[in-house]
Amino acid sequence: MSVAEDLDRWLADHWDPELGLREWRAVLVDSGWARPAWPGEWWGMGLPPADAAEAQRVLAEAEVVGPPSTVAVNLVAPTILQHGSDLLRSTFLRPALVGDHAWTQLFSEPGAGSDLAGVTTRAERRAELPGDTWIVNGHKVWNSGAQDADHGLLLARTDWDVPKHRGLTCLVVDMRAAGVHVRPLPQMNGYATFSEVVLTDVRVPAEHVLGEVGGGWAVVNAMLANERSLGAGAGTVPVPGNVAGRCRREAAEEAARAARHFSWYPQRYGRADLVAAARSADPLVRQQIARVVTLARIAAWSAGRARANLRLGRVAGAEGSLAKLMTSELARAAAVAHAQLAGPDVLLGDTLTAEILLSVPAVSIAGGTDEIQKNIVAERVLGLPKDPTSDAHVPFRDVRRNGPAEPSGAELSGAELSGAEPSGAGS
Amino acid sequence: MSVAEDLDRWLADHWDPELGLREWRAVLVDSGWARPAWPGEWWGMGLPPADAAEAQRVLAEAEVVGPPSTVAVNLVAPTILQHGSDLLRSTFLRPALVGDHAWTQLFSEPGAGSDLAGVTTRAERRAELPGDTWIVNGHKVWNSGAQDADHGLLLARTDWDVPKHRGLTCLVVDMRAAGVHVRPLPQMNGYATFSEVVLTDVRVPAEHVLGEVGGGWAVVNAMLANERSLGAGAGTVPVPGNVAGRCRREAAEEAARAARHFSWYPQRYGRADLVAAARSADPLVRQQIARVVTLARIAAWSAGRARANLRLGRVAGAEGSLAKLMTSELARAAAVAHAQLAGPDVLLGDTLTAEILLSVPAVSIAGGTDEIQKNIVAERVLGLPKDPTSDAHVPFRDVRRNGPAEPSGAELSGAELSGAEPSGAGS
Amino acid sequence: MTDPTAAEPDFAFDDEQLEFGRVVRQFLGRRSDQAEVRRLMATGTGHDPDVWKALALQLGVTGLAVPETFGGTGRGPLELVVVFEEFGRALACAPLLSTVGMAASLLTRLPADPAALRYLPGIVDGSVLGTVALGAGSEVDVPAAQAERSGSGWLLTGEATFVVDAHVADVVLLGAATAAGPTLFLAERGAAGLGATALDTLDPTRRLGRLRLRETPAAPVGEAGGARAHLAAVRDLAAVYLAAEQAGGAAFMLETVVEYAKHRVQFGRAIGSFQAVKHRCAEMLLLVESARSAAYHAGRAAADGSAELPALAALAKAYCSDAYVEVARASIQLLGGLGFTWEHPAHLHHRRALSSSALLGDPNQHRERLVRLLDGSHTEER
Amino acid sequence: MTDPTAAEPDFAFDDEQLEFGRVVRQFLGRRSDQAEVRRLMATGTGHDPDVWKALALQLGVTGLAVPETFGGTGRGPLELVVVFEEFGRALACAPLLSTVGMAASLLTRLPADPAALRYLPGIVDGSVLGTVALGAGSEVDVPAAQAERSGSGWLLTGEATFVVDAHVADVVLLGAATAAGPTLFLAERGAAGLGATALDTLDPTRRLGRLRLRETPAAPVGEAGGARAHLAAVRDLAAVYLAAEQAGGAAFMLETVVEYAKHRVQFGRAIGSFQAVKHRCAEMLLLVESARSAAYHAGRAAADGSAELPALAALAKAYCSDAYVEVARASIQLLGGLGFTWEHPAHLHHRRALSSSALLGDPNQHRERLVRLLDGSHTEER
Repeated sequence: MSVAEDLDRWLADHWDPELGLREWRAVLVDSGWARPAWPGEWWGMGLPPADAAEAQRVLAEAEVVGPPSTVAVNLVAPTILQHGSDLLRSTFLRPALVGDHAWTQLFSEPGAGSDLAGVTTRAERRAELPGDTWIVNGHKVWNSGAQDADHGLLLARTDWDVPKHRGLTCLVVDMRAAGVHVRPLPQMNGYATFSEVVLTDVRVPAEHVLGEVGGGWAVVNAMLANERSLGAGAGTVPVPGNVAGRCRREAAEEAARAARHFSWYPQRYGRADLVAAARSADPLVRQQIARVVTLARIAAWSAGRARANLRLGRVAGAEGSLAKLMTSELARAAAVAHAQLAGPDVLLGDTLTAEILLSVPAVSIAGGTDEIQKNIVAERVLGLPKDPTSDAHVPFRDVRRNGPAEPSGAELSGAELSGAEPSGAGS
Repeated sequence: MSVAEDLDRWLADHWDPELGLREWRAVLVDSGWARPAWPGEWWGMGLPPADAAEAQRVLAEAEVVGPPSTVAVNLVAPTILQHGSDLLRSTFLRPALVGDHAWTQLFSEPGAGSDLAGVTTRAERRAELPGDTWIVNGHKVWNSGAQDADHGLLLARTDWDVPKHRGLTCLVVDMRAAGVHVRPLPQMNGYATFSEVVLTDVRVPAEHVLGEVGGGWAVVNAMLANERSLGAGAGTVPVPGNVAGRCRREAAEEAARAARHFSWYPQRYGRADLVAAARSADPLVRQQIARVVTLARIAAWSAGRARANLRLGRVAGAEGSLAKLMTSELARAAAVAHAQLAGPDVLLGDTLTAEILLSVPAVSIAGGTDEIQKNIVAERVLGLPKDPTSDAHVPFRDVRRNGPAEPSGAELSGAELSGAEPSGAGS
Repeated sequence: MTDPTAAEPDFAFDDEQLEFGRVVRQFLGRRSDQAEVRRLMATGTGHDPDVWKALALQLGVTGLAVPETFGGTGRGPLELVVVFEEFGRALACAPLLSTVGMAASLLTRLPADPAALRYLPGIVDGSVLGTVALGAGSEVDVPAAQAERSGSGWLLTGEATFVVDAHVADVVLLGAATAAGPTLFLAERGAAGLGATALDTLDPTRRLGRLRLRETPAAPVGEAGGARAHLAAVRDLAAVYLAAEQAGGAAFMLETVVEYAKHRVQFGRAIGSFQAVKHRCAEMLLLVESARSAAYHAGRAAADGSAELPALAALAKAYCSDAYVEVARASIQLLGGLGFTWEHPAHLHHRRALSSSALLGDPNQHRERLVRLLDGSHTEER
Repeated sequence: MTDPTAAEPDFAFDDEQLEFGRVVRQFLGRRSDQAEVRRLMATGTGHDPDVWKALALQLGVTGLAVPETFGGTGRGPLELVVVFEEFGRALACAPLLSTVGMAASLLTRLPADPAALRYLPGIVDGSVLGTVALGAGSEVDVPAAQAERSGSGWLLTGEATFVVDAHVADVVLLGAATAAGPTLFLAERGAAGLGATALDTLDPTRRLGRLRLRETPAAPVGEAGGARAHLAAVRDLAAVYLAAEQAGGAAFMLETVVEYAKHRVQFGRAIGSFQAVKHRCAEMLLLVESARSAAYHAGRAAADGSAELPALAALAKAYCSDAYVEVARASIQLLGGLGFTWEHPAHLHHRRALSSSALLGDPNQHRERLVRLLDGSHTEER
């Protein structure tokens, strides 16, 4: 019997759009159909990827509500599954999938943006404390959803005597613990999607280390890879908009709550769709419309070419970085077009044009600046030599870095500004 | 009696436009009026700068023929006066001013362009040879006027065991000596203004060292400073175009001969004058015309602002480098305008537009690339830190460099591409 | 203007002008620091009347280009260029552009008109704020209203938008259609049927408003049918002042970023030692110094009463607009996440840059004007 | 074309197409290396007839988009995109654009016309060269001549310029005015009154000529009054092929510069380790890969007979023109003095880039066409 037939039969027996959201998700998750590619012992069914994709398709077609599209589900859960101890898996996977736990990333710091491996949040092990405990002190920024989060995935320095990438450890922090202070960090466009988080003598039990002590960089890279692969189209069952049933309605409400801080996300890409639909009699503006349409089409084609080549088993270069550079260029060009199309109305503050103009600068900073992407492209695709100076091979203690005396908020950089976004909020 | 009255009287006694050019120049040079600011013992009169400028003005107004505007007169002679031994001064100053000797710079090499202090032409002292002799071996490029030159001012490495700037020496090379091989180096625009010069076991007498052994970098910098100050308006008496008299006619012919390889020089700046005079009904082309006019006006204003501030005794930054960057930007914008103005005729090869398009690329390379200028501006004006890697403090022998095995002409870079130009050829 | 390579006299500010700039900078540093800008931009009026009074009485900023007859010092547009550059650096919230750059400029052109004597002294002593309805484009907006005779006076009906500081102006100057052609009129705050609403603007440090006139009593100013030439002249002056303000804002952002790049460490090095940062800063300096050259020389043309003023005003406004926008954009990029916060001043300059670029005509419009003036084919309004 | 974010099927060349590209590259490496390009560009005909024969007979390049009926393989435009990209890399001197990109494309559109049967087999076997007088702009040049009846035939009088390979074409196709409207005609080399002069061109690796017709006997081709649609279709195809050629030239320059930057040492380091060089190369790669995407997808539209072809041809020609010019310019800059020599291939690509950008319409014209096609307000010629 095929996977689709299996699932159809199971849905016929269990799926009821009138169930409560939490109730239904518990049924789905416990059945294994929420993550059929995961191992059977961890809320999965151990299906091969093709079968899992087929199941995904069946669920999508039937508009069955799945796990929420959150940092917890999309980023944290796969990382815990891959790197976590059985204790962490049994503690955190199910609540994430069901939607009971919200998570935030605690990676970037005021002094460590582009240079994420340079974080200086300090975690010290105190085996003498009850239950073998880590004490954490530091300052994190660009944490999306930190206000509402139950748990945070923290990148901290645990060894200062080894090179920077080797002294890092990932810890799971209880965001309600004593010493965790969350402060919203409003952006230039008036939204406060992100927070900064100050950690003062926060206690973390030793069993909440994710991965190896000193192996935090590998965990973070795995997580960022999950984030990138999401961009390539993976994801959860979409939440339908206007369909019937209590379960779907509650899921839509949940998604809307999660998206309220992210409504500007499409605008940061420049809204090329609006430019392409715009008309102008001004030949200069028409040129700009043409440029935007050109870049938008090419961006889509290049992404498609990368996907097609990947499917044909051809070695990938740094398509992600090239695509990101193209996204930046497109967003900038689109912002110019919007300003030109608006004419004097660009002077107004409460317009979609204004939101676009004030959001586009994020796209060439967040998730790795354009400058970092160019380094990656030049070194990994073109094979140009790395910068001969590097702090990657000396003990971190000896690396020059930003002083701890710097004022709060005055030394931020945006490696993590992108964070995770609810599906549908980005484009 | 004022300088002007003195000179007027002298001119009344000696100046005759019907004299032969060489004959007149000998009279002028020997009188001291050709270089009145130079010391009395070296064909000058030891006048203060203001008086010398006044004399210059008088000569210019009377359209009196002066020394030629050549590499020899504008660049080499002041350097020899400043750094040369009395032997070099007595041997070379007068023939340069009179116009008997032509000179070329032998600085850049295939492997040392932007990094001029990295030259590897080798000069070895052989005190045992007759007359205490240096033996020179190496390969120079971007030598303007080398075919016609009598002498070359050579930058060579004489000590490989000290840091790069300290092992260099300037030598005066007889371009007719055995082992000097000059080959024209045609450029992309079809002209062959420059040559490459291969030196094989060329003998240079020890007394032809200019400046100190190991002090070549200072000499070259003094010379390049002379080159830059020329750009600020110093120079010799202009050669009149259509005036009467054998002397002036011969001077004009001499200048025309010297200029024949340089007729493309104005084109490399983009000929903004032609763009400003052009008309177009196409709004896109009109925008480009406006951009060119804007950049041209601003370039002139900024240069004037720098001069005015200098006169007011205000500290100068790197105005020369900023001006050079502006010149590049203007030239590029003008080239775009010319191509747009030409329409399909840009496809033709024998047009002024074509010469502009094929000459403009020189302006952002020659005399220090745009990239080098940006380093200078950022470090000297803005005070940004230097690149932490530097080869300036280790023995040159240990510095990684381009191999000597590289083929002729295949490893050039253009620090010296500008060279000196006859006055009036540039703009 | 036909030969851009023709020699022009070298120009730089003299020591007195530079010193005046320093005085203004110090004043603004004391009275209009970043915290104060943040405070004022959230208030209703958008400026501090006490600071304005001090600027008028202590520094004489309001009377710099007003003849002594009317209480000013008659120094002229170049000194105002110095002031606007400083105001641009500080993002100072004050009715400088409207009252001094526009209203005083216009009234000063009409020394024989009773309005000059009536209002200029008040503008100079800081007690009167004014504005001119120029419209948002590069071509002046005339007529903005219809004028009809009513007894011995006139009643105006119409609407004008994007009027700088309309919400606080005591006197409003605008062009209105009459039988003799577009004529200048002056309406006082509080006149019947005159409404001024502040717009929600992209740039919270400069207020723009919409004027509505419904049979509003207004006094004719200057010759009948003469509005166009006066408004065009004020548009040129205001464009020059805006250009200077833009140059100042760009210079401030560059300095901020350079300071940051010297001290911000990533990968064990000051980020300013990376060529990507270094070269971008060098490019920004070229933009800043070029913007200054453009604004200063346009100011010189204004001070000299040069026939080139319209062309140079267009040139300067186009160049300085692009330069400020580019410098603001590049600054945010180099500041990274910090530049994207509400807390950092970068976004206020970004907002100002985008807005100033559109105000009084965008760069494309001004470049087109410049070429038309070069052509001689442009029927200028004067 | 209205929603640029709409999903399209992913596309990449299949293994067979890539392998064919490698075969062409190897062939050109053997038969058209840089020394050979230098030699040919100085000859009168500007190409090597033996190489052309080999391209036709060994590689089948001439018949790729010609149906089997006429001796071709009927593979289609996408395979030609592959070939043009390789020709662009090598700057191969050959009548590919004129004979295959234009003349064969045009005759293939008219399979029922006697001209197709008469000339296509010769084009395919390399014995006949052809061209189409399209004009130099983005809008096709019709009519290029006046046609008059003479007995049972026609005589053409007129002039067409910037005709690719006019000096060697055995057959020339052009539009001429008739009572029925602009109609396609074909004139043979050597016909009475037909003169073709080669122009002195910026790009010595591609020949352009001026055609003069003085009562030249010519045969009508296709339906009377049908010239415009056919010529516009050929213009679109030729623009796509040019775009592919531009992408290839840009890719070659980038590879050359990257190789140089890896090995050229200044200041004790490979210059490719300096961010200024590194980032510029990354920007060039983005241009090259984007140009490829544009050319490939325009080629796919041509292969599919998509209604989007005119828009995508305009898009690709505009983007690839700018990309190639920018890459050539940046390459010369990064090569320094070496890039300014006659000896280095950079300047030949610079010349080709500047010329190809203007040929068949410059980027501004194509962007305007693209927007008109988006608008639906453009009366396309078909």
